[in-house]
Amino acid sequence: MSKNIIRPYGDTLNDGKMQLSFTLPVSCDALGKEAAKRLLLQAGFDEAEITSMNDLTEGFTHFIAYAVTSTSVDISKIKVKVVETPVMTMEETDAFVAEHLGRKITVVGACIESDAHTVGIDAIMNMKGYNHRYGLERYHSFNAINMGAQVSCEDLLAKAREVNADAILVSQVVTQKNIHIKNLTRLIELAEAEGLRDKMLFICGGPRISYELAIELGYDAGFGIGTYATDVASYIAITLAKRKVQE
Amino acid sequence: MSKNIIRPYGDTLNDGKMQLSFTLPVSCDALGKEAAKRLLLQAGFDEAEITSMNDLTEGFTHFIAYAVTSTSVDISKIKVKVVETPVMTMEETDAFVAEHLGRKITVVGACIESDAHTVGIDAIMNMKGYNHRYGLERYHSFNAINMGAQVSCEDLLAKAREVNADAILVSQVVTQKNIHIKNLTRLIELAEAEGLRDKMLFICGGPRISYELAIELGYDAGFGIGTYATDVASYIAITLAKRKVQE
Amino acid sequence: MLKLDINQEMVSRARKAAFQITNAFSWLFEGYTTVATERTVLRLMGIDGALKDGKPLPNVVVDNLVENSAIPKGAAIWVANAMLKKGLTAQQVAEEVAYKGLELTQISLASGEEILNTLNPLVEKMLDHITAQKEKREELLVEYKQRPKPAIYVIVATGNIYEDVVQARAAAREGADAIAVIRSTAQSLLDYVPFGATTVGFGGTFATQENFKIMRKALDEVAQEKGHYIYLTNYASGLCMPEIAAMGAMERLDMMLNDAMYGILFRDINPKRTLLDQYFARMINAYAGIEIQTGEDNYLTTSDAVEKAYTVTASQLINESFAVLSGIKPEKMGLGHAFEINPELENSFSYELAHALLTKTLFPDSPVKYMPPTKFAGGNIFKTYLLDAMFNFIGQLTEQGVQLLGMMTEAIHTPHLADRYLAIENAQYIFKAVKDLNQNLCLAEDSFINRRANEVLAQATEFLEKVAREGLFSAMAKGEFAEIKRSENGGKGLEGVIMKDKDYYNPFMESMKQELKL
Amino acid sequence: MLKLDINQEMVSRARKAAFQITNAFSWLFEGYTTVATERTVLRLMGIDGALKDGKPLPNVVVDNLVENSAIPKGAAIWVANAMLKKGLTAQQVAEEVAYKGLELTQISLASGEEILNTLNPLVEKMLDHITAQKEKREELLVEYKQRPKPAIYVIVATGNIYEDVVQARAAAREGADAIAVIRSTAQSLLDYVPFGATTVGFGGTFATQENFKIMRKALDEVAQEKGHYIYLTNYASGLCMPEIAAMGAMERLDMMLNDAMYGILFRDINPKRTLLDQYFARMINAYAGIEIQTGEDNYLTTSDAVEKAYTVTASQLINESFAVLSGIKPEKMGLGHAFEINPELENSFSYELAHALLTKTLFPDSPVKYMPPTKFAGGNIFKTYLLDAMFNFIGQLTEQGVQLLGMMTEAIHTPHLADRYLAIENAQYIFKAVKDLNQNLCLAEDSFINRRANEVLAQATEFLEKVAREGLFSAMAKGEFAEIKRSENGGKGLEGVIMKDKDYYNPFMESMKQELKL
Ligand code: B12
Ligand code: B12
Ligand SMILES: Cc1ncc(COP(=O)(O)O)c(C=O)c1O
Ligand SMILES: Cc1ncc(COP(=O)(O)O)c(C=O)c1O
Repeated sequence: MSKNIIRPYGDTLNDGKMQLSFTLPVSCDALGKEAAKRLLLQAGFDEAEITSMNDLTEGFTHFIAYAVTSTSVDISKIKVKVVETPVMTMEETDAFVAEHLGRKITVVGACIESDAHTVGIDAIMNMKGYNHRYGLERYHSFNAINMGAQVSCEDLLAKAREVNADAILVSQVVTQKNIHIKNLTRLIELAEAEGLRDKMLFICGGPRISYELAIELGYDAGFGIGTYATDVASYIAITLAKRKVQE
Repeated sequence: MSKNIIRPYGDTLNDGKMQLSFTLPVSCDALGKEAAKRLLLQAGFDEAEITSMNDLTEGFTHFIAYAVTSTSVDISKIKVKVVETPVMTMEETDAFVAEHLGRKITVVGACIESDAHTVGIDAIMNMKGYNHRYGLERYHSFNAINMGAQVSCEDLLAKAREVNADAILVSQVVTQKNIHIKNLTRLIELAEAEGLRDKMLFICGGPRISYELAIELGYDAGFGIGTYATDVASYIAITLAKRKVQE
Repeated sequence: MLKLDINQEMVSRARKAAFQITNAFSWLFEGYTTVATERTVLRLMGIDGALKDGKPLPNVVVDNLVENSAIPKGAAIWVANAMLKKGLTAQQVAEEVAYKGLELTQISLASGEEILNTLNPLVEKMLDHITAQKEKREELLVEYKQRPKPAIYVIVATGNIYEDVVQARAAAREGADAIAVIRSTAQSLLDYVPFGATTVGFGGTFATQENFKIMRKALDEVAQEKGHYIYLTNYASGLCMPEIAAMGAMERLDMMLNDAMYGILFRDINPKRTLLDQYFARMINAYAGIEIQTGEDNYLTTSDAVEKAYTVTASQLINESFAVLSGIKPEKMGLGHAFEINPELENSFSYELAHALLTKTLFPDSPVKYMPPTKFAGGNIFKTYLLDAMFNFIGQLTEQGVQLLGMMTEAIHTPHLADRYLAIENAQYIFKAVKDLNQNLCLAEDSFINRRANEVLAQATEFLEKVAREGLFSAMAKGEFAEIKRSENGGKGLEGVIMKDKDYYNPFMESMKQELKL
Repeated sequence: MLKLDINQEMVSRARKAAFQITNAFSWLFEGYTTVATERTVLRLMGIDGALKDGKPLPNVVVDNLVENSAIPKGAAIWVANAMLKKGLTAQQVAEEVAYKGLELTQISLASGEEILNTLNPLVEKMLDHITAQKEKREELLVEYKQRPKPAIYVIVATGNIYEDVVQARAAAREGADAIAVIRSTAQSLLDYVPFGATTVGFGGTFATQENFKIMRKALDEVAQEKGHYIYLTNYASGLCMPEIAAMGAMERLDMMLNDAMYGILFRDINPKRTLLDQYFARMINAYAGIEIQTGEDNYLTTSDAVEKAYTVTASQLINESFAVLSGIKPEKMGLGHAFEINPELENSFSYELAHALLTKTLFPDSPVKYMPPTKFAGGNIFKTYLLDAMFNFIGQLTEQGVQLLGMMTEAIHTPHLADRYLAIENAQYIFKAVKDLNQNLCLAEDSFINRRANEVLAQATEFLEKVAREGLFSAMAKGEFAEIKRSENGGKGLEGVIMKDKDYYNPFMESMKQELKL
């Protein structure tokens, strides 16, 4: 097997071992166990071994299993979409903006629609920041407006238009039933309808957001778990500078 | 979907949610994460979400994921092979044997070849038993000979022949690299070669043994986790009684 | 026994300051009512149901009265008047308003005595019903086996009441003592309570009276089979605090999330509105024998649990003091506390033990509601499972009242069926393993734990005294609580705060006050 | 500080009984040697390598001497004699025996002095090498950062030394302080040590000198990068105890599983053979500065950990006493103890705490090796992960010397790479969380924990006194240890026990005794 084609590793290269757990609406007995095993075999696993089953009552049983997958991945074929701009410190970004844009960048941020999880967007925007990295409010080169929680798409866009924003920062934390996808899509559609889409950068973030997903949804960039203001600020500054050059 | 066709249940019927974890020989970064996700998609999962990745160093990364399987199982089609004889108490077994066989049953037990895990076979055979269920040594109707650990197949068969055993009880606990399969197969092949196979019941047990596996390997029965002497004693007594009638 | 040696003088000072803070609001409680309070009165009078578009009849009636500037007298008078004059039931009156354009203020007002005579039997009937529910609970609690300490409390949150039922029953069978049905995202901010059984919620299931009823019935069945009472919890919180409290009282909920300040700080609800609503909501809870549970955990999900530990203590004391004003007894005050210390901190366990002991020491009779790690729960379910184990350890070691079990998938999704099972297994193992450990131990002399507890108490006392000097509203306006600024006349729901007329009348509040000796 | 109040008189009685038991064996140690001991001497003289069929040259030579009834003089004399007379190195002598049919006993014996003169430089060279290895370890331990308490100890067991290396290095980088390479199933019962790098083992990897070397090098590299010494462990246990000890000494292993009675009880090795082999093996370990680790955990994997807790204490005291006879210092005695209490037991944590404190109290200077839950580890990896967390908690709380981390997959397979990572994460979190908790606590007066520890001690004392009266061998024959009967002349390897001639000579044992002041 080529070095690029990889499989899971339990304790021997390419042994394909994986751990699984799941619940089935079956009885906690030999039949249930067999059903769990069959499910794994049907899903393409070999050597499926149910190591534990627990009766969840009400007709459900929880299974823990180890099994061998025959699937492999060719990593040489993977091109991940990631933010490609380098990450600068706050001071570097401030200097960069002064040099390349010569003005302050205005960003409007919010946690939209029903979502009230502001800790994430605050981590990016508030003075205090997150894990000892300051937020955008402390940047000399940024004029950061944080609208807070449960802001409707309409209000966010109105504010962005009002202050002539360079970028919109949207946070979405609740993802149950893909509500984040719905909300983020709605924002972009409204922005397009209002002719705002190309006037500013649209950036989203949250624990289940990836750059790739953001691009798919029509955003310019997306940021996930563990993002700091430095990541976002650098991205915005460099991207705006590039666009300025292109214009 | 028919009621018999079941899928995993996260928090909604048939939502197909499963938890997985596995290690890949990849870096702990966006590329590694994408490789992990692709592996799951390739294995037929949808909505694969990597919730955690940890650097195991030396070029490996551990992933924890949730994903949706589209596989389902038709439980109406499952027929599990299980021991079909009813389970009797020690007293019932003793009475049953007295009535139907009119003699003591002789069994020889051992943990074979390199395996030294005697706790399991002792649980079945020793006077004291397991979890407050007495072992075969305490049965009036059994003459139980426990040869202990690391007994070679040859020695076990020789002893069984010597005492004219009704049944052989083999325990196999170590399963790494399927050594249990090898050992159990070797025993059966030797028994066949020696013409002993049909002279007695061959029964195996251990935490990774199932009735089904035992049958596959050519045994009369197999017992897994949580077996008590009552299970084995009832099985042996009833099966021998049936055979006696047939003769 | 692990026993803190706490500065008793400091305790007195802190309680005194909290008392000062809460007792400064008699002008508010005496002079004002809210639309939610009035809707509650209507519900208690028997008005229920909703328009096709979902607007509940209590809202229809109250809105009508608001439009006609008639609400300062209280909704009860107008509806009773219409009942009297038109020979209708309260429900029929509401329906006439809703569907037939009946204008309550167009009907000339009967005498006070006549109105009282109409109201009294209604009030009596409802209070009897609530009392009967309370007594039923008390009977079952005697009949069934004792609630353990801590009680195992888990949430269900599928959005669909019928899925919730399956999951709640499973949890109860697995060993849960209490089930909380988490509300749908942002229900706090709805100025009405949705109607009927619901199957679509986000991150939770709507709190509706019908949903309460369905769940109560499902749990009573399991309780009977197991001979073990299953507590049911929901949220009397947000813009409909007293309405939900009333619904809970009618449907025999046993506990209610009900915090005096949560709505203000964490939901940006107007401060006056919130204080008024909690005042009546808590009275209803007190009357119905419902255990309230406060939301101090929220301080720690946004701020650092070590740095801001004192805000929890301060809030507990304020919550206690407000609860007393509404007639709640200490044994029904489930004050909140949470295990949110950064696991990267050295000696995180000792810090947490200090905080948990402090809460127990300050409120020895309160069934403290102890909340699990959430902030530092990450996508590594194994690690989170460990944090939950340490949380369970401290819960048992300090004998908290209610252990809201952590879920290993806290950072991922609302709990799956199996997550709850594993959480219960975790708690049951740890509780059993360290069952009587406390009796084996004592605190070493001059221990860090004791010093830390006294330090937090001192910080809380100082903070409370400052707030007492400034006044609660001005302290909030300055952002002294939870680093969030809330102004007296800002926030949602201010328009629902109404200055009472001199002849304002709320028959339920009057009766309850009497009963509760307030 | 958690401090037991232990009956000191009982402690003295127990130690005295253990001393009596072990001191009864001077007849054995003075009068007998074993084939393994003689092979060890040959290895120390520099003989290595194996025949094509795998039979090691030390075995070839010793077997030859056995056949010729020449072994009672000790193998050293014969080989030295051949070297002298034929002008060969020790290795060349062995090769001639192996391949050219050289019969050592056919060569006439030189004078004692001549033989000594031949042996002395060889002995000196090897002892210098071992001392150099010891000094190298000591230097690195000074240079690198301090070993924590408990040290994190994990096993690798793939069967393939090269996979083991990857996994051991990963573990070391993740935070392990010590790596044990578990031996292949049943290596204990091989009466020879396999040769060379091996890639096929079951449930573990063969202990060979080459494997030791490969792993030592791999770990030294990581250690240097991290500035953190990584201890390497293997098993000087079974039928080749002293040989493996010698190999460990040569290759700078740092710890050795090495129990005085394990082989007898749990491997059915002849009692005399085992005691003789452990005597020399431990002397080598003592000389090389290797920390021994005993196997008391084995008592609890077969018997109940509460009922038979005293057998652990009794075995620890016997192991201690035998270790003293071989010159091992308390700080190198890693006596064993294990967390094997049934998790279904109420207050399992308090029981375990009592037992762990007892071990620490009895052996305050010993780097106690604390073993994880294995028996009650089931296929539910989440539950097992919790047991491991409680085990880690007690390990830190009682400051055990070495924490052999539990694996959540204990009941399923030998550890996967990720299992080890998660185990280390578990330990690191718990260790940090309860780091100084012990300083905060004390035991309550007349606590269950204190009573329990004294109870176990009393049972152990009684048991030891009984064994002292009967003699160890007769107690074993009656099944008084681990409920297993072992007779003095039963078990494997009896044929390898040899009565010494008057002119028997073991140059290494002599030098070591002198150095160790025995
Ligand atoms: C704190 C918290 C709360 C607090 C929120 C307080 C506040 N002011 O934000 C309170 C208690 C109010 C709360 C309430 C609820 N919560 Co909540 N909550 C959490 C919790 C514990 C932590 C979230 C958090 O603060 N993380 C820390 C921050 C720093 O991380 P972050 O948000 O990921 O942000 C980082 C990145 O994602 C990124 N980022 C985020 N946004 C943006 C935006 C941009 C532009 C950029 C560039 C980057 C970026 O940068 C940040 C810094 O690195 C999580 C569980 C968990 N451990 O994750 C549940 C969780 C998010 N909540 C959940 C739910 C369901 C709710 C409720 C709906 C429950 C209910 N029914 O009542 C309510 C309602 C809230 C609402 N209307 O939205 C669920 C969501 C489930 C799902 N996947 O859909 C979770 C996962 C818990 C669970 N398992 O059930 N919650
Ligand atoms: C105790 C134990 C030991 C003890 C054994 C003591 C003894 N006298 O038996 C000691 C310490 C000696 C030991 C040593 C080793 N062990 Co071990 N050991 C275990 C442990 C912790 C428990 C096993 C046990 O006793 N279970 C309790 C009994 C009652 O359960 P049971 O065996 O399943 O038996 C029940 C049923 O299966 C059934 N049954 C069993 N046999 C039979 C037979 C019949 C006829 C019937 C009807 C029923 C039946 O009935 C029983 C009662 O219900 C397991 C881990 C675990 N938690 O499972 C590891 C484990 C089995 N050991 C393991 C290994 C690798 C070893 C070693 C090889 C390690 C080494 N390299 O040194 C050695 C060598 C032993 C050898 N040569 O075989 C691995 C096996 C991995 C694998 N799947 O291949 C395990 C899983 C640990 C691990 N994760 O690495 N071990
Ligand atoms: C007191 C209180 N009320 C309500 C809630 C629930 O949130 P929401 O306001 O979205 O219903 C919480 C959650 O922590 C709470 O603590
Ligand atoms: C002292 C000792 N030696 C050796 C072993 C390993 O087993 P084996 O004898 O199969 O090598 C153990 C395992 O627990 C042990 O405790």
